[in-house]
Amino acid sequence: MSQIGEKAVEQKSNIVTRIDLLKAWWKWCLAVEVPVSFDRMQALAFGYSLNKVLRKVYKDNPEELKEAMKRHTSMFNTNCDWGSLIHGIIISLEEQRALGNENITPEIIQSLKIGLMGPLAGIGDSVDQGIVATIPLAIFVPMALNGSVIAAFVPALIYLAWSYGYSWFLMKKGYSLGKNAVLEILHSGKIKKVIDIASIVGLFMIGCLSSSFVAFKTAAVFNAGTSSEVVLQDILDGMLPKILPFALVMGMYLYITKKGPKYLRIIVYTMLLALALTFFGII
Amino acid sequence: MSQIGEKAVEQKSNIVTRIDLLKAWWKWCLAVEVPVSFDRMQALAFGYSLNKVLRKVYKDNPEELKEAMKRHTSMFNTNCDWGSLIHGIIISLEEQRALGNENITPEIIQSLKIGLMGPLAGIGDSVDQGIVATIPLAIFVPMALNGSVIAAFVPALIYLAWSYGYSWFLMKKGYSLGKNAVLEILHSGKIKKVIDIASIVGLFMIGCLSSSFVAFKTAAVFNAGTSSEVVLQDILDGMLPKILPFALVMGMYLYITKKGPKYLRIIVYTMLLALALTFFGII
Amino acid sequence: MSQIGEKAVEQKSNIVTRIDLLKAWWKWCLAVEVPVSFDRMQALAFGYSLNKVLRKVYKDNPEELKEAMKRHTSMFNTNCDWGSLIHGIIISLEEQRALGNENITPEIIQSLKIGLMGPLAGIGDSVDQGIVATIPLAIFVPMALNGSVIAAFVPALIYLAWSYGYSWFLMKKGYSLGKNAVLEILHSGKIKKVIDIASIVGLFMIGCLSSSFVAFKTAAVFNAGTSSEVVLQDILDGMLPKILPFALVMGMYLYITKKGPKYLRIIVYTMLLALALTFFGII
Amino acid sequence: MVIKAVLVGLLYWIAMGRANYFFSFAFRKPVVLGVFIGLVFGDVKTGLIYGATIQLMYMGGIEAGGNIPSDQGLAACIAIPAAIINSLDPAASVAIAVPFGVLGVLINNLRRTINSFYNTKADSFVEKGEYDKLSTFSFILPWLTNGVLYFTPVFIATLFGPSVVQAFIKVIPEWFMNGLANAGGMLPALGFALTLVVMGRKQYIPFFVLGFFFHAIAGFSMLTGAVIALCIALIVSMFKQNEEGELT
Amino acid sequence: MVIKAVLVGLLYWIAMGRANYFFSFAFRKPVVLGVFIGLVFGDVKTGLIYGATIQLMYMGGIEAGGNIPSDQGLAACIAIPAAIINSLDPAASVAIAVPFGVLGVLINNLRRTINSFYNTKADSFVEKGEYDKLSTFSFILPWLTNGVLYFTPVFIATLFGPSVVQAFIKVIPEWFMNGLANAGGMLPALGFALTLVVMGRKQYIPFFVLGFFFHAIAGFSMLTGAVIALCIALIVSMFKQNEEGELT
Amino acid sequence: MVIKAVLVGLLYWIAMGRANYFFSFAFRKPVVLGVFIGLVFGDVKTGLIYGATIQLMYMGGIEAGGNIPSDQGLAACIAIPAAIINSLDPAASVAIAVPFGVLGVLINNLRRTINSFYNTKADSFVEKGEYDKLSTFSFILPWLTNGVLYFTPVFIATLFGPSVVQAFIKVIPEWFMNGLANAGGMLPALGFALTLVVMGRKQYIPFFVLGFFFHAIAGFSMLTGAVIALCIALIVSMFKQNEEGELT
Ligand SMILES: OC[C@H]1O[C@H](O)[C@@H](O)[C@@H](O)[C@@H]1O
Ligand SMILES: OC[C@H]1O[C@H](O)[C@@H](O)[C@@H](O)[C@@H]1O
Ligand SMILES: OC[C@H]1O[C@H](O)[C@@H](O)[C@@H](O)[C@@H]1O
Repeated sequence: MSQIGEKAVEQKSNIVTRIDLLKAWWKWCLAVEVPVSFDRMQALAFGYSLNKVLRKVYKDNPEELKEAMKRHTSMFNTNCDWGSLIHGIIISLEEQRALGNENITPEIIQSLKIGLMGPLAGIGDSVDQGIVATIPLAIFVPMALNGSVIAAFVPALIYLAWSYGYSWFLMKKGYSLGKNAVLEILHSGKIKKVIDIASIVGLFMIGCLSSSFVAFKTAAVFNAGTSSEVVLQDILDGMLPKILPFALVMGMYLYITKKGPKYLRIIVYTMLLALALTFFGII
Repeated sequence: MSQIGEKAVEQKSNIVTRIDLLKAWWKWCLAVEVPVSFDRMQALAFGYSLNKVLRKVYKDNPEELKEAMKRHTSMFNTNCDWGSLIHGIIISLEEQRALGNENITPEIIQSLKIGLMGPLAGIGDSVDQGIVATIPLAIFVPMALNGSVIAAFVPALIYLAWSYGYSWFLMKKGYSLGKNAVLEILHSGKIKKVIDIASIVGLFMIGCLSSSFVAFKTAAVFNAGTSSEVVLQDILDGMLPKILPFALVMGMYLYITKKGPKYLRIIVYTMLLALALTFFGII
Repeated sequence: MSQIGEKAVEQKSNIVTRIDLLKAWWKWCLAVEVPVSFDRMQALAFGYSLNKVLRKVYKDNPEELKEAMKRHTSMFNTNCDWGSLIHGIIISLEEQRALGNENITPEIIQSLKIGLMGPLAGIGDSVDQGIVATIPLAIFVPMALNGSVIAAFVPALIYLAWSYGYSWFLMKKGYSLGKNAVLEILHSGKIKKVIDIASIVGLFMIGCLSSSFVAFKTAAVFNAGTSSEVVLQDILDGMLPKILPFALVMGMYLYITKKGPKYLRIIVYTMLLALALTFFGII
Repeated sequence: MVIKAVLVGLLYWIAMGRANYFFSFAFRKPVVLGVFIGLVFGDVKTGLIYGATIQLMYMGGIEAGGNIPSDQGLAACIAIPAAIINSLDPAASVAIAVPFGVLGVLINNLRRTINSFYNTKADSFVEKGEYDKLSTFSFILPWLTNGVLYFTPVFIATLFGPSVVQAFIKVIPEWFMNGLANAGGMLPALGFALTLVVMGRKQYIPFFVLGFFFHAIAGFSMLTGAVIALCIALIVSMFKQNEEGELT
Repeated sequence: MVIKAVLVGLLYWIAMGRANYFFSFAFRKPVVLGVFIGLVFGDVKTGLIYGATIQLMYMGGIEAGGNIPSDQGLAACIAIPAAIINSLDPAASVAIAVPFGVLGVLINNLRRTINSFYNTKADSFVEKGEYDKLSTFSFILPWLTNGVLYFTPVFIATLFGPSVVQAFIKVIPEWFMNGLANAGGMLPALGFALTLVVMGRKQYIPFFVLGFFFHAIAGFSMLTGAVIALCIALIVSMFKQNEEGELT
Repeated sequence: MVIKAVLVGLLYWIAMGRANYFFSFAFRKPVVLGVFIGLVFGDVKTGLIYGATIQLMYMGGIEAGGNIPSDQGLAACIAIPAAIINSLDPAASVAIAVPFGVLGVLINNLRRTINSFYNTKADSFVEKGEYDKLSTFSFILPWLTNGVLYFTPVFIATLFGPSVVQAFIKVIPEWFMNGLANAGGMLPALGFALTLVVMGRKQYIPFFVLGFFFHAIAGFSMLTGAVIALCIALIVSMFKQNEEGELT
């Protein structure tokens, strides 16, 4: 399979050079966490990484370019290191699309991007932060405590070597996978299946992520300190676990669906709400 | 959507007046828990509530009337307050059916009724009993302990205001939803889907309810009190959690399927079984 | 249903006599756990049990015989007692196949065998070892402690009576079920469904069994005994529960798929790996 | 005393007879009953204190599926009169209340057993088209019949004092009481089995079984169950186009 | 003493050699073995007491998937003779039994490793159509071969006393013993991997993975797993009409 | 001192400004910052010891979804200078570090709030096709803007000593600090809601809900969630041939 893929990469139909890929990768590494916001997370960093490549790829088609730019400044978040796989895939898909392969619809690109970002965040965070960044610390910090300056730097160096090496490897891998996947999937007519699978995985993961990362609990207690104390959060937990975070996500979802993408407004409202609820001791 | 619905309610094709609805609702509030039995739970109260309405609706069709009466004296149980939604929906469905809409089959009516009763019981019990009835108690009972007679009544008054108000609101809502749903669903041909969804939800919920509310554990211990004590319930739990309640429900189900609806007999047998097993220390 | 079945058994088209069945059953009881190995578990005992029957059934068709022998010396494991049901079913299916019923494909036979072995192991182990072998012990060992030789034998006798009786009963039951199932399923065209269900159950159960019976944990601790101790297994658990056993099973699966059935080699490699990892304190 | 006993008995019937459910649900709270029992005995204040004290034991507790965790109404209607008459310490009133709170669960089981009779009757009225009788047998008769169940114990207890009642209870063998309680735990199975029959979709029984064991393993709330059920149903229904030829 | 050692060795072979599984399963219980070992040593009563005492440690414990939690047979066959000879306190016999109960697990692992050889042989007999040899290699030969494994340690231990055996065991480095035990934990993976191969339905592997992780997360019993699996399979099969064009 | 304060402020900006994420991630570790702050204050060794001591508190802890459990960089950049200047006991440096580790979480929330502005700007540049400006607003500007956020507090704290900063913090009402922290907990909801919108497949929302509540009930890791999700997706996709006529 990987042989076929490499051949495909060599085809005449290439716009993206290895240097383009390298630059996109470097910009991703440079920017990834810098423009992170509550609403779209790493969206701008993703766009920053692809900015030049997209302009090259779609240079004859400003309309398509604009659409692609929109796609790649939309909400995105993943592990910075493992996520490079997505960049590689997306760049090759956009390239194929620019070359006229109309089977590669925006929907495919979007659903793959979102379907992959969750799982790669999950595995990447565990491995990078849970293992690569942690175990060397456990080994070398005690030596640093004994005064070794070198030991103070070793965990950092291990982490750097791993992250840069692996993310660049994945970027290339993703690019060639994208080529292969495109050819293979198109031939087998399984595109819809792939979109479906990616969408389902993506949505399920957004569910897991929401449950895990949205923190919203009430602190309200009625008749506090007595034997007949009633803790509101306990009642809510008895109804539906994490009902408040769920309501929050769904509420925002419905708000956006109905009132359009007024993110700043939502952020401000949420902050005011949080301050008010905190002031009154409700959360 | 609710606008369309209200228009639909205004159509010439109405038999049920607001007064009819009000009476049905009041009878439901009056009777709901009174004729509750182990076998059919609130079935008779449901029938009592709809008795007059059904007679009015099917006044030209005694056969249909009898069928409807059978349907609505069959097993039913839900939260008294939130469950009014079901009454509203069912009344409007029966009305449409009486008016000649043959797409509204008894199966739809039955599956909606059963599909909704579980979830509404779940949410209703949590909110009504867990919140509306509990939190005011937590606040006012301490005052009552200090001698305030008024405080003794406040929780009751809050609960009453909420329950009467909300259940009447839901009754009306259900009725107009029924109208809308009927029109909409018929037009989109999604009836089968709705039945399917309602049936699946209903059956799944019956599973949850059975697991939660059927209590049946063995107390048998072999070689009790020694270090080689064997607790039978532990062995059963190790096989299949709640295996006894499950066997009981399935046993009754198969008995009814095979021997017909001999509920009184099942009740008597079960009581004798319970007494005998208790006598011999098995449960 | 069982009446139809018994008639079917009486048909002219019988090769397997009750004596054949009895012999097959006895050989199963005799051999079942003797040739058990890590790779194919009770496979040879299954083949031993069916050896004679298959030779009789396929006596005119050496090619089919060889195929059947291969099938029934492939991986198998179940509860020795309850598993007899499978033997009964398989013998009757092979008989039908030998009699020319080509609808009974090897796939059906294989998927039923594997689909049934897991659940029967689960229920059989719980009942036989959890109840039949345990409760009498709990009752009689205390008497044995007081010096009663008879009490020492009673649990064994109860277990023997149960096991021999029940497994022979299930063997016959399985044989007649096989006959019925065949006729019924063929007529209703539900063969694919049955295979599907059996395969899904089988695979799901293999998953449960793998999670339950494969033990593989790392003991590696970095910076042990200090406050910044890092337990590798905890990190792995935080990533994916039982990730090592899962990787082991999947690794072996892929190895076999790619390099063919080199079981002895896998066993040796695994043992060396286990010894090495243990030596270095990793597991 | 007879009048007082009658009045307290009626209070309990109002509280637990359940005609007008919302009202009876609100009325049966010990803190409310305390005021009225106090009124009967001419000392609202004392009744209130006893009631509120007993109430503290029954703050949470959800009655679901027709099962009551304990009968606060009976607890109050037995303990408060006894406490007023004997000028007991509030804590002592709680001690009396508890066992009757449990006993009330048995009365509720008895009630639900007796009510089955009305169901059977109802079926024959439907069959014969006697819908007025159906109505009568659906509310007023069960309400009156069950009234006996609710009125009697409290009337007797108030008249003779709870000690006599307790003595009587002691005569009944413990296994019998426990057996009835166990029967009460088992009988709800009937309602669920019946629903399965009523649903009539054999091929959907796996959803029932899944619901049962998911709940048995993970023990979530009913609302959680409903949300999961809805998700599963929506997902499944996406793939459900061609209905014919199903496994039945 | 040699005869006694031979006899006890044979008893252990009968108990754990597993020919006639049901019988050997019943026979290997320490309380039963105690009587027979007692017989060998001319003191049934004492053997019984030791056996019953050791039995108390092994009341539950399910052997599933070919794994044994501990080897009660070896525990009994080493500890009871030692106890009878030295007139030990029953509690002391338990102390001897425990480590041999663990050691027996290793012997079982060894047995299952050796048996793989017979599987490989069997394949070639099937290939050549030598079905009689297949039979021989399926039961009698493994039984005899494994007999050596079971007879030897008990024979030696009874002859020289368990202290010699224990001394021998001490010579073997601990990591080696643990390594073998760990290998025993890992090797069952092979059987399951093999089943996946045998099933041959790649597109159904997700069910395997689901089963694995559901169990890993919730830790239910095998029977519970089977019930859930059946429900899922029935639900899935409802929607499985058109097989062609599947993801493979 | 001003120069030192500037240098430490810059160190913190490098550490948490996040340009070149991998580098900043490695650099922000207290044990590393300790060496550099030590350099600034002319005592590498002491800085190292303080840094390593503070590091011990932050060994694990995963930053996921843009949330940081605590800001080790701020903790180090405030506590180490203070400790060096006052020759504190290492344990005392930890005591200073902790509250600033928490405060840093708020700065991160503030940063993510401010960054929303750049998103809005970006949209308009895309609309107008000004892709160079898009680039500028995607990295350099946010980096500089946020630099203010990171530089300022550390600069001030080093200049005036942490006690002044702590005094200032005390002026801000506690509910306000908590409110901001709570907002930080709630705001990630926006990112997820937005993804739901972006996905645009209403009929697949049940998978989101299932994922949410499975996780809420069983609390597994993200990787576990991904494995389960993939299995479900593969199973579901097996039955998904005819797309038309779906429930939307
Ligand atoms: O659980 C639903 C419903 O069941 C019964 O009817 C009663 O216990 C009610 O209080 C409850 O609301
Ligand atoms: O688990 C099924 C089965 O596995 C092995 O064959 C043995 O451990 C048996 O005792 C057990 O019944
Ligand atoms: O969780 C994925 C990803 O989310 C954010 O972008 C940051 O917290 C990263 O550290 C993390 O890897």
